[in-house]
Amino acid sequence: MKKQPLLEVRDLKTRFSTETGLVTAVDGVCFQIYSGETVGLVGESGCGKSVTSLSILRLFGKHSGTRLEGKILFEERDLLTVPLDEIQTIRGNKISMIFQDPMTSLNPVYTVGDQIAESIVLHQKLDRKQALAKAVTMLELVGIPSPESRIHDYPHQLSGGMRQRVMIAMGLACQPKLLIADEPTTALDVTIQAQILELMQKLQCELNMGIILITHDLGVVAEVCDRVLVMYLGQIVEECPVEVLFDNPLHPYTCGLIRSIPSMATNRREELHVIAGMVPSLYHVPAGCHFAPRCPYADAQCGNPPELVTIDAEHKVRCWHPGARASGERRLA
Amino acid sequence: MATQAAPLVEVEQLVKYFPVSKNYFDLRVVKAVNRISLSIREGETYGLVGESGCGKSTTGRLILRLIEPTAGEVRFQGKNVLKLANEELRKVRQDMQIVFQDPFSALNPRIRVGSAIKETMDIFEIGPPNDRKARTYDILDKVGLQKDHYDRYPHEFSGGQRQRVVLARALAVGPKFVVCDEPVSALDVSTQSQIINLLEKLQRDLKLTYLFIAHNLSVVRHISDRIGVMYLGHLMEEAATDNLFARPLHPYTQALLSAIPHPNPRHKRKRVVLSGDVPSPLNPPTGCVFHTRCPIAVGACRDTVPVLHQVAPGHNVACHKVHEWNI
Amino acid sequence: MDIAANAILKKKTNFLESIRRNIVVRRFMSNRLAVTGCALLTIIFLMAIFAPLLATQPPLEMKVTDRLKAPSAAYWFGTDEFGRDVYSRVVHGSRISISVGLSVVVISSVLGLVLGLYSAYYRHLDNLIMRVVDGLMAFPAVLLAIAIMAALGPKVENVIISISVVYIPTVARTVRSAALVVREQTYIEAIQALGGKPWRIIWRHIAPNCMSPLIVQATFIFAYAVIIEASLSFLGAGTPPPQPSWGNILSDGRTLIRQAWWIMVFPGIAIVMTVLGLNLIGDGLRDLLDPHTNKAKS
Amino acid sequence: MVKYIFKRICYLLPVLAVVAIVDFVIIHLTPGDPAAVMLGSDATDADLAKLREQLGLNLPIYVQFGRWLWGVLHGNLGWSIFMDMPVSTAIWQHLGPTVSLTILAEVIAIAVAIPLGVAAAANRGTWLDQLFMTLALLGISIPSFWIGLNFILLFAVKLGWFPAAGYQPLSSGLVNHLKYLIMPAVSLGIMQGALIARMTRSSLLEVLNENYIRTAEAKGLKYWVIIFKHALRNAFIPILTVIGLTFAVLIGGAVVTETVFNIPGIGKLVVTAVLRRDYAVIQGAILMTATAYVLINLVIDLLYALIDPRVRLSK
Repeated sequence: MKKQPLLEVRDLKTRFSTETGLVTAVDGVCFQIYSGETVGLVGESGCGKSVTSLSILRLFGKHSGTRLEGKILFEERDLLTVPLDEIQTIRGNKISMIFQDPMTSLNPVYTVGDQIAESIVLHQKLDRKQALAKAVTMLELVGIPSPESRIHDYPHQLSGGMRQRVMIAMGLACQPKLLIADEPTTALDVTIQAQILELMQKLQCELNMGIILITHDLGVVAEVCDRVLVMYLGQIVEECPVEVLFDNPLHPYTCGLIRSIPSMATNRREELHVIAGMVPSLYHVPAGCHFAPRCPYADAQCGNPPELVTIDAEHKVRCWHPGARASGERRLA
Repeated sequence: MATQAAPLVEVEQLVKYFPVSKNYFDLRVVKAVNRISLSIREGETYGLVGESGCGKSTTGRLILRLIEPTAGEVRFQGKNVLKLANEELRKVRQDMQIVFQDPFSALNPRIRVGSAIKETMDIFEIGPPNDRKARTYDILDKVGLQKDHYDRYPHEFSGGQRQRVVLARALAVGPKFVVCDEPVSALDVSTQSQIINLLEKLQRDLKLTYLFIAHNLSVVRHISDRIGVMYLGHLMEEAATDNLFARPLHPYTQALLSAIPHPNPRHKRKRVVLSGDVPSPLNPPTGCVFHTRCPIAVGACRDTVPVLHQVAPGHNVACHKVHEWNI
Repeated sequence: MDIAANAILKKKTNFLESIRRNIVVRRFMSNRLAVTGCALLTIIFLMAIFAPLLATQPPLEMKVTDRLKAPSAAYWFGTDEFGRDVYSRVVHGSRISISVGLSVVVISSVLGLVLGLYSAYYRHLDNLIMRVVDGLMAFPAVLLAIAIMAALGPKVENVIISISVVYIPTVARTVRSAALVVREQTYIEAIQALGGKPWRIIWRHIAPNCMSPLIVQATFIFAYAVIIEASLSFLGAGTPPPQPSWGNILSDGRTLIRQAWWIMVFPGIAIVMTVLGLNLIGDGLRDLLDPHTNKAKS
Repeated sequence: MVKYIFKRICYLLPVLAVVAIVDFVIIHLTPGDPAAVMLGSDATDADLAKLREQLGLNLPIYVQFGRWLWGVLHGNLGWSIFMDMPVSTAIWQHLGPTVSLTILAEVIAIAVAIPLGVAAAANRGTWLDQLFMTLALLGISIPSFWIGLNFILLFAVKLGWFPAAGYQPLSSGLVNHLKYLIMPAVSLGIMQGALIARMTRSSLLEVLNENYIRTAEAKGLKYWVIIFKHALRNAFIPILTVIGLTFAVLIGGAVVTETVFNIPGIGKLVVTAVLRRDYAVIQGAILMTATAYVLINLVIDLLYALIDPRVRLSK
């Protein structure tokens, strides 16, 4: 299905200037997103998944010392080089973003209706009354009961689940082509999370939009995503369809990650698998393969940095010994 | 499974109402915990799960008497903790410890890690003062930290290491019963498995009994022997872990288990998605508090509060419809 | 009592320890403004300590022949209407300002700390102490100080007392808000769970973590105290003349503003140098010690 | 909402009680016999006895407090011996100049400080930010009375634009009134403005770090729309608080400025009363200013409800 990708990221590098010099949070990330597809961006905290998503829309604030390199192609334009006012026409209109903590992501002093109508007025040039009417339909679309009255509510009057629905309504108000969701359900309870995930899947089919879902919960990935990118210390270490990820993970870090999570499938009697050591800080990133110091199969070759190699049609891995298995290690059921 | 030892901790009809506001005229209360009864045998890990606001953390703190309950009894080794006076209370306090969720705010940033652990020994005068430092080294080693960590400050540790220090501080006084209040929720996946394995090792080595409070069901399933499911201050269902996951009887438990994202894409199964939000504990629904969201609610559910009764060996449920629907 | 003593000692070593460690001191030194603040303040402190050596003439000696002389080689800052050397009086005046400032900082910090901590820890005390604090803060500093001076009579000690009374509530309020944040931390609940006694919780766990906002506040209070002392003396209700204080030199300068501008200008410059130095250090300390304040360079 | 107002007023009563007690206690701290101090050493015993009787000084302290408080509640602040008039009328006569001085100074301060603080925060880290904040730092480091003296030296003595001192009431024409008030108001407003500017910058910077600002940016809003529409309204709550709290600094500054510029306001009244040991006037004036401060802060608390729906809709 070699159709035109919705978004293509080529060799994205994001660096922050801190007191002790330049820190590379995202180190050469490449991937494509196709419309109608949900791609999971998975990794532990500090691996750069959120920074990658923020780099797409250049949401680093006016005075932060961040430097972006590489290319992000969207509708034949490179988002990293287009002038600021042009990217502002894309933000919330063609690409929109929702965030993790519903409690603090809505402005407490404006009603929910105003905040949704704001982007409609901005991007679709409707007047305030028409925009509010459209906001009501959006609230209905995301499943909020009695939307006509909810329009006039303030964020502090709504529960966490409701606020996340408002965030989604705000994001989809202008029918964007791509939705970036940064850990949308992490702060929610498991039953509310199920509702929100189901809602996102329903809306994706209706609007045929691409979704980048950033999460650290592999269960959520299995439920919702079609393809998965596993990130470690600023680099993509494995990319594959979601079934392949759980059937035949190749990168040692991905295997370790999957087997160290207690889940319905793991046996309660056994000890959980543990990835040795700790995630190193961004100030002293190991040379060569970033995972080498913690990898049980590391050898001399891992001293020089591996490339993201394509194993088969849709499976890429950044490792000199992909699929390495210690003898007797069984694969996940 | 733990042998039939006498229950170490017994909780009878525990109730806790919090006043909504400080002034006296406002009598509205938040019904945080409503007549919870449970018992934990020695060496057992009792998992307490439920969504946020269901009162599981409050229950944990009530058992340790960190907050005074409105009514009910907590018996530790047969003695009612709520009636104990200072000296006896101090002894019981030494046997019951707590481990908290957020490793970043569980340690005083201005005090060295070693002296924080030694401080617990100072408070309970464990052993002669001069060899408390040696004991601290021993405890540090038990939780997987080195000697030279003694003089470091908390900001020099990662989340996982800090949680080990918090554990060391709780174990420094040789407790029998430890309440773990969401000990791994704030940790990353890789450090999470390290701490869970450590908790299980310490339980075996030091014969500890855990009350493990968490909202992540997969973690609770892995570590607990028995699990209690709470909703809006009520204990809905209680059973051995395997029975609960094999045959959940209460509709809320079924919805809760079906909502857990299963890390295997081929594992598609019927999803019970609850509608609406958790009602506010300020004015909970009458009768069974779950009836407003329960797919099988009937008239009786609205009128009378279901009592937690035994439906199968070691399997209690608080639901009117259970007996004729599931068995 | 020895436990509390070594707890305080411990707190001291913790505190000195953090100063000694280089990253903290290095970061403070990298802040150019803070360093200039320190420079200004050391000049004033040296002036206060070595006043007799630095002054060219005894401050109170009147030379009627040299009345109202403009600044010259002999009289660097000129002379006032009684022929007294303004430069020497300004130098000696620094003693008053520094001593008043320091004592006000010490008194208001210690009492404010105790009031703030105990009102944050004991809820029932909180209402009582906070109402008294609100009541005291309702009085403008200068007015309250004047009233106390009028009652107690014009002595430097009374100036210190009246300015301290004005700033105890401010410190109490700062410490209370910091202590309330610390009190909600889990490590406080942990110590309570261990059955730690209140004094241990307050002095070993809450107080050390309230030091940063207190130190920053104390620096600003030192600056305000210098201004208020000068205002009081200027109004004639502060340090009694003929003892030289920047305030009463300024007050002499006011009446002779047309003939002798220098009497009014130089003590003013001394006040600004001191207060500016203290404010610079206060800002530097705030950026250093309060983690969540956002620095200029994000 | 009404409950919020009622609650704020209930907080007020104990504070006013403390104000009254502190005000009463200060005056009665005088060591020795207040009557002798007031009448001076050459007064005869008979005069002393009559004065003590008149002021009721020989009654137990709480009875004196009770009678004084009762009088205050009826607007009778006592009798001033030196001015031979009721204290309340003395205060009333001196109220005009202080009110117009403080209002003009506060207006100047806010008009300068808010834009300065917002511009500094919006251009955080640039030279503009450093420039404005150095100015604000100077502003809080220079005492207002010294600025006043320099203004007199420069504008009155050297340039002669403005009168060196004195006061013309509003009734004598606005231009004339302002001519006398410009220098004192600006010198008083500078320190006040500097305090407010620093607070505006830090509270705006804190708001700009909130998540909902990043959401607004992700919606594609322009930078200045985010600053003025989303950020400033949230930052206004702490700014209002500072304006309320620094009102005490303003009144304090007014006292000194009035002495510098010879403006017959409350400040001047208190200073002369202090030098003459006229306790009744000191007591009355200070009570009046403190009460004004408390009422102003009540008004500011009520303003919160306009800005913050969480306060307005609190049950």
